[in-house]
Amino acid sequence: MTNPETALLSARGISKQFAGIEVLSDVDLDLMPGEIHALVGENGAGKSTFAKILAGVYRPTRGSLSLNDQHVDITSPIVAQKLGVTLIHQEPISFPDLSVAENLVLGRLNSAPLARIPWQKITRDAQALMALLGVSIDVTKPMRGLSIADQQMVEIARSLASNSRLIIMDEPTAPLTPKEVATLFVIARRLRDEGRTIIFISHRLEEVRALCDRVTVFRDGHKVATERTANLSDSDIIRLMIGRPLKEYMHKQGSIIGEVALKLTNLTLPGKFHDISLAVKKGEIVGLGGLVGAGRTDVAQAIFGIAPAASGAIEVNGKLVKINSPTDAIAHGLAFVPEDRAQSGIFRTLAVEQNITAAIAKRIAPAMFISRFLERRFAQDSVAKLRIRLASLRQPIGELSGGNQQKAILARWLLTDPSILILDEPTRGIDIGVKAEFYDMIGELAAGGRAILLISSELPELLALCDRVLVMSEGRLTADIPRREATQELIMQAAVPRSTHQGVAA
Amino acid sequence: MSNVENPALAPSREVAAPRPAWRIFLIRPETMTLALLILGVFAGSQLSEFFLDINYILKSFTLYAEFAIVALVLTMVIIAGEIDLSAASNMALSACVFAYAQQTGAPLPISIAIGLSAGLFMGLFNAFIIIGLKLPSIIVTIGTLTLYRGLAQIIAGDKSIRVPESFIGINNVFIGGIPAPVIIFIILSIVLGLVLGTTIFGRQIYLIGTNEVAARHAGVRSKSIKIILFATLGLTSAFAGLLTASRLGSVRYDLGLGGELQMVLMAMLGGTYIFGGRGTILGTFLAAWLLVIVTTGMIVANWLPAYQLCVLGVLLIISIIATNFIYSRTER
Amino acid sequence: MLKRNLLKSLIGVVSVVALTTVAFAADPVKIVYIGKNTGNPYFDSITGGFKDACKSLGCDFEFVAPATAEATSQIPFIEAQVQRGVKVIGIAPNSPDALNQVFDAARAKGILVLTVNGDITKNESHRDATILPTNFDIVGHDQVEMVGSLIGYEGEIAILSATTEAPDQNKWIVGMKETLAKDPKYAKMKLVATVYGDDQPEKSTTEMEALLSNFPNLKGVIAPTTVGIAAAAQVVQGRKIADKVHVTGLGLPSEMRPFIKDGTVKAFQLWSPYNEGWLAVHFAKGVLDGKVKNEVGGKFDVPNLGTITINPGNSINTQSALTTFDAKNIDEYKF
Amino acid sequence: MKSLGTTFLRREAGIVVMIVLFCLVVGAVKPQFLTLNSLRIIFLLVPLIMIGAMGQMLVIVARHVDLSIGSILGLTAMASGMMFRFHPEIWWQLGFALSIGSGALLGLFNGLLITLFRLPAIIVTLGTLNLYRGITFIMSDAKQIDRQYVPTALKEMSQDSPIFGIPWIIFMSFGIATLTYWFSMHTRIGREVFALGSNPTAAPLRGINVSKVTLTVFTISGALSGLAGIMYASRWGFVNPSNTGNGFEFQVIAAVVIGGVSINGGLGTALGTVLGVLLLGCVAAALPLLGIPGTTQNAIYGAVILVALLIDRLVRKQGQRQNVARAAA
Repeated sequence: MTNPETALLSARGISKQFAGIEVLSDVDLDLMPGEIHALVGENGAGKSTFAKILAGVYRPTRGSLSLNDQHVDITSPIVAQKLGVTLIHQEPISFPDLSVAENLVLGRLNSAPLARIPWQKITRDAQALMALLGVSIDVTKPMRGLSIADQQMVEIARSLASNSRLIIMDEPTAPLTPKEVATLFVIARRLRDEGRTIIFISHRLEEVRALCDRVTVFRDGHKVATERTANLSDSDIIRLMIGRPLKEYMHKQGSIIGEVALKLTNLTLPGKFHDISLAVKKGEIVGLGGLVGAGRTDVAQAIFGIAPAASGAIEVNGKLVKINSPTDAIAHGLAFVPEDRAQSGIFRTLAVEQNITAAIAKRIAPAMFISRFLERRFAQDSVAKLRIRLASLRQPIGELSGGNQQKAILARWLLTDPSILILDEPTRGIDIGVKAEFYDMIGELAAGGRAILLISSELPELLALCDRVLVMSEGRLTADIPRREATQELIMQAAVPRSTHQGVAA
Repeated sequence: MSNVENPALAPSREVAAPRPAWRIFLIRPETMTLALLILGVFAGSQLSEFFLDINYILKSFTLYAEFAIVALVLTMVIIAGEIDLSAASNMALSACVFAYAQQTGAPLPISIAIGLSAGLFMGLFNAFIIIGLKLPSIIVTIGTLTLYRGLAQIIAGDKSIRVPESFIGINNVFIGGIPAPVIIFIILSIVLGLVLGTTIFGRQIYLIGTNEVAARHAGVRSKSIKIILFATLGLTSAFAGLLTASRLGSVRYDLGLGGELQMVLMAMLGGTYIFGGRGTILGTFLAAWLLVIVTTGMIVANWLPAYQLCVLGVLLIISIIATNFIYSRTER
Repeated sequence: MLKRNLLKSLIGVVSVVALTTVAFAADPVKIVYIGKNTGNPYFDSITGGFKDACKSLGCDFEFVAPATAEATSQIPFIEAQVQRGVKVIGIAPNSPDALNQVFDAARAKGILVLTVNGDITKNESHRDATILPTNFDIVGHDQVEMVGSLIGYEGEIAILSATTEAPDQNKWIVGMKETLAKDPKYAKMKLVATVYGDDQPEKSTTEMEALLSNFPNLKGVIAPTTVGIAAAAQVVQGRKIADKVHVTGLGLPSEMRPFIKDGTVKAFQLWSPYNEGWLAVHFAKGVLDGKVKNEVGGKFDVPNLGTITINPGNSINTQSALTTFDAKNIDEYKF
Repeated sequence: MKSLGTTFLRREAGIVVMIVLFCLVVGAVKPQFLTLNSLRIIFLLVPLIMIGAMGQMLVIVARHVDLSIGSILGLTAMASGMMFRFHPEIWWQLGFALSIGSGALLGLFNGLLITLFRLPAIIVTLGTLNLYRGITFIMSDAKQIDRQYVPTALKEMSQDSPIFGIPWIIFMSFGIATLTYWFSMHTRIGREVFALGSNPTAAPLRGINVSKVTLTVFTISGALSGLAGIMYASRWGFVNPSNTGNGFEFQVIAAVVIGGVSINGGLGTALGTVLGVLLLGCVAAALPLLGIPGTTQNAIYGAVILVALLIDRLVRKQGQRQNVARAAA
């Protein structure tokens, strides 16, 4: 199939652990010169981690890399750059105040610190690169004014300028228009023909099919297959991606589904999501599936008042409400467990009990003064109920494991006794054992009459828990699948962007 | 970058034994402050035989009590993740406005009200620029520091404005042998200590300073709280300005000049974390005494003021290095 | 509160130690002089006088000063000196009124408070006496006479003063204006402007430049402040117009020497700061020993200075007229 | 300039317009403001601030701030002054080496505290502001260095030169501005300063040695403050432990911020800073001419800093809006 002695880069047994959780296990992969190689897989399957290891952003816990049969240690992005490996990030990083031309060369200038920089030449080269890419970007203008697509192009130009042998593109087409995508493909093919290797990470299977020579499928941190693209059909790839057997998470008991608790009508925030209309009933768990960046989190944040929608209506228990801040949302009985725990969830250095009681100011301090007794009792009850493992309630929450931190956040919101609960990727970065506990809890909460909106990228999770699964793609709802009919294939097909509904995220 | 693989997850330590209580107690910035305070008292007594006299120390404290009072509120502002360097200028401008008002014939209570409102207004002005326009507080308050002082200079010119006799001498009022400004400082310490340590308002200040995004998610009205803090700081600064006016019997534009350093120093020395989220009123309370002890000790030993400048500068740097170090050690 | 208890108990322990180790000898009289701020060359000379006098009379002397000259910066130093048990505080006050209360407290403890080289105008009751270099009532006249002699008693003149509210300077400026208005000798001299350089070299320089721009026919400038006269002289030197514009005023020989030498400034005036210190100590020692009565009209002898009279307002002057410095005598003065 | 677009120049043009308008208005009231002599006054007012501003510009571009420059100026001026006084036999030109060298060391010390302990620059330099001032007092025994000790040749530099009689220090300040322009636009490390300030998290990913760049800007700021120190001795002919350099930082920061240097880092030009300095110089020279008391100067500086901040904020917002507009198109 492949010719091992000609491999540009060989990975052997690459594994990566974060906080004791293995997110990548024993990946072997050979990348050939002059090929475009697709990495596909669900969110969290490990493809981005793998790419970052190649680019020196992360260091593998185990395993080795060799470049042209020479063992290499890619310890930092700078080393990677020197070895000719460039990672183009999903969201381009740049120096917004500097000109495009400078962004192309900065960090690669090998001249003496005080030697004159040959701007004329650099500008000319940059212009030539842009001409090569077929984009009309004024290289003397600062990056700040550029669209995401143009910034992406600059990133690609940068990798060309550094004469990289291996260019890793992490979902490069997500923000691009079809025309820009076409340009990108032309360029990618030309680079391949020059003998460079390109790793192409994408969720868009038709793009993978159109562009890539080979495809490697990741699932749950493992490489499950590497095949010529031509040998696989779309449904083959999807099957490989989600191929794990459906585990017995079927915790959702038939709870009594009641009145509509949360109803959205034509909720729109330009650039993020459009015309979102949905309803969640009491006792119902509604799943919201889709790919990262599809706008699911933005909808959740709009409902909760963190970044309110520009237009559209929100009804809670049949009443039209105005939610401009989380405080309003909480007052209406909403709760929101955010996706990014470290950034928007925990108070890292504060005690667990303070974290748990953060949202129930009035209940722990009935007369303005915090009652230590009440605080401790609420925290203790929650710890017992959710089986949070800790050494002491006074421990900083940063000392707990991810799963227990997440339980504490959930506990915080349960204490507010919400009627509507929005969970955004509640089981991300959590051990498999704790996950099961979470599923039980979510089921119980619904059984208790709460309306639950569950955002998840894990298909089995959605299938196991939800009464209905809504799917978003590029800012719009693309499917509403009842529990009986829901399959992973169906969800995935609705989630994968089609060129037919382009133009929303761009 | 994709957030799928979050490297910031903490290692699982929940099974580890909790730290012994004595370590939690000992490895705290406040303990360091207390130790320095004891050391300072000892060093002072060695430097000069005139130093160890409770009345003298209390009297000396009145000279710094105004800054110390403001430093208490400043501590809360810093814990909330902001800073205000304009407080000392605010003191001067409020005092000048007050003195100007009573000079133009306004009755004393009205003048006091005008002076206090001026301070409150300045605090709100800071809050408006910092929170309303989302500009960094540190550079904004460097601007207002210059502006407020400059306005005071315009109002008062280079002359000192007398304040009425009935208003003079708060520092000569003794309650139980303790000068009134010291009493005010102690009472305010207790009140603010309670507010910060036991009320939901105080708790929310810590939440904001630790993680403002998470605090907003948890329904904390972070903007309102910060505005309240800046306004309180403004009002307190004005109050401190009036105290100074009462102590001096006259007001000049250079009242409290350079006080911002002393205030920041008190907060930092007390273990308030410059990046917010940590610190206590007790720490600042102890640090205020420490600063007075150190300065007074040097002055009464007839040390050149040069050495005081050096010691203050070095203390500031050491205190942030030490607090950063202690906090990084105890975070996990 | 806990802190206070702790402090008390500590004091108990430490003071026992202190008392047993420190043996008190028969105390010489302690005299302190508190300057406006450190690094001010003017006070080096005054301090010299204090030092020498204390040496000859067997007193202890200390000079202290805050780092900056703002109104309140001297207060901790005064308090500290009271605590140290000094008998005499000499001070160049930074504020005419902000120090009243501390002065009262010090005097209540029997400390003799003397303002030296500057008084607390309108608050004289808060100090015991003031030592001034000369009778400030005549400074205005002398300065006008000086500039008149330089410009031939004819033409436009201007004043470059310190701050708008500097009490001494303002007193002198009033004197200058009165002299110009009343004395026919100066009738052809016209005062065109009074500007303030805030005793900062930069500010004084821009003000001087502005004077020259605004009044092209300016013939003379009086700068009755040491910073101002030096700045003004430097502007004239830089523009090379010493033959057209005559700068004079009050300056320190040490600062003005180069300008005298190169002819930028023909002459200027001052008094002897040294004698202020010298006189202050002799007066204070005399009062403490009961030999001198601190009352108006009282007289006492001071070595090198002769008989000194206490003027109204308990004001004591070291000399009757200003000393004029010029190319001939400048090298005789070492301050 | 090729590497930078016209967007950067708009800000500078704005300051030029402000300077011209200001001069015309003042000139209308006081015609003598529009003379060659005024020009000389203004240009003699600004050299120290200009040199300090060049260093501060780099520091602020790198998203830091250096409050200790006034104290560094005082200390380095005192160091040279003491050399002149106690070792008059030493070649006086060495004063430049002494001041610049000691300034660089003090700046380096700031930088080391900031990078080694990861401390905020504003607090560190607030501390060293006091520390350096204290050291100045101690080493000088609180004694001023009088005019007679400062070499005449050094003082002459502020008065004259063979070139149209334009004083040397004016040439020097513009020379430093040109060098800073060169450094910031045409050298690798200069551009890395801008990159660091523009996106501190991206800088290490892009192969920029953050510590090295930080140390460099603080050392430059210190060295330039040292140069300003010896020039203080030249310009004013004396060195005072208390006054020399006091408040220098506020004038410099005001000038830099007016000059369009963004306090959020990454943005700023030497030309803009020069213009900011000149605008301040015009204001400072015009106030006494107009008879406006010097007491208003502080308030004007403060207001100007705030206004400059607001403009900066507006410029940024507009940049973002353009970005969004393009992305939506």
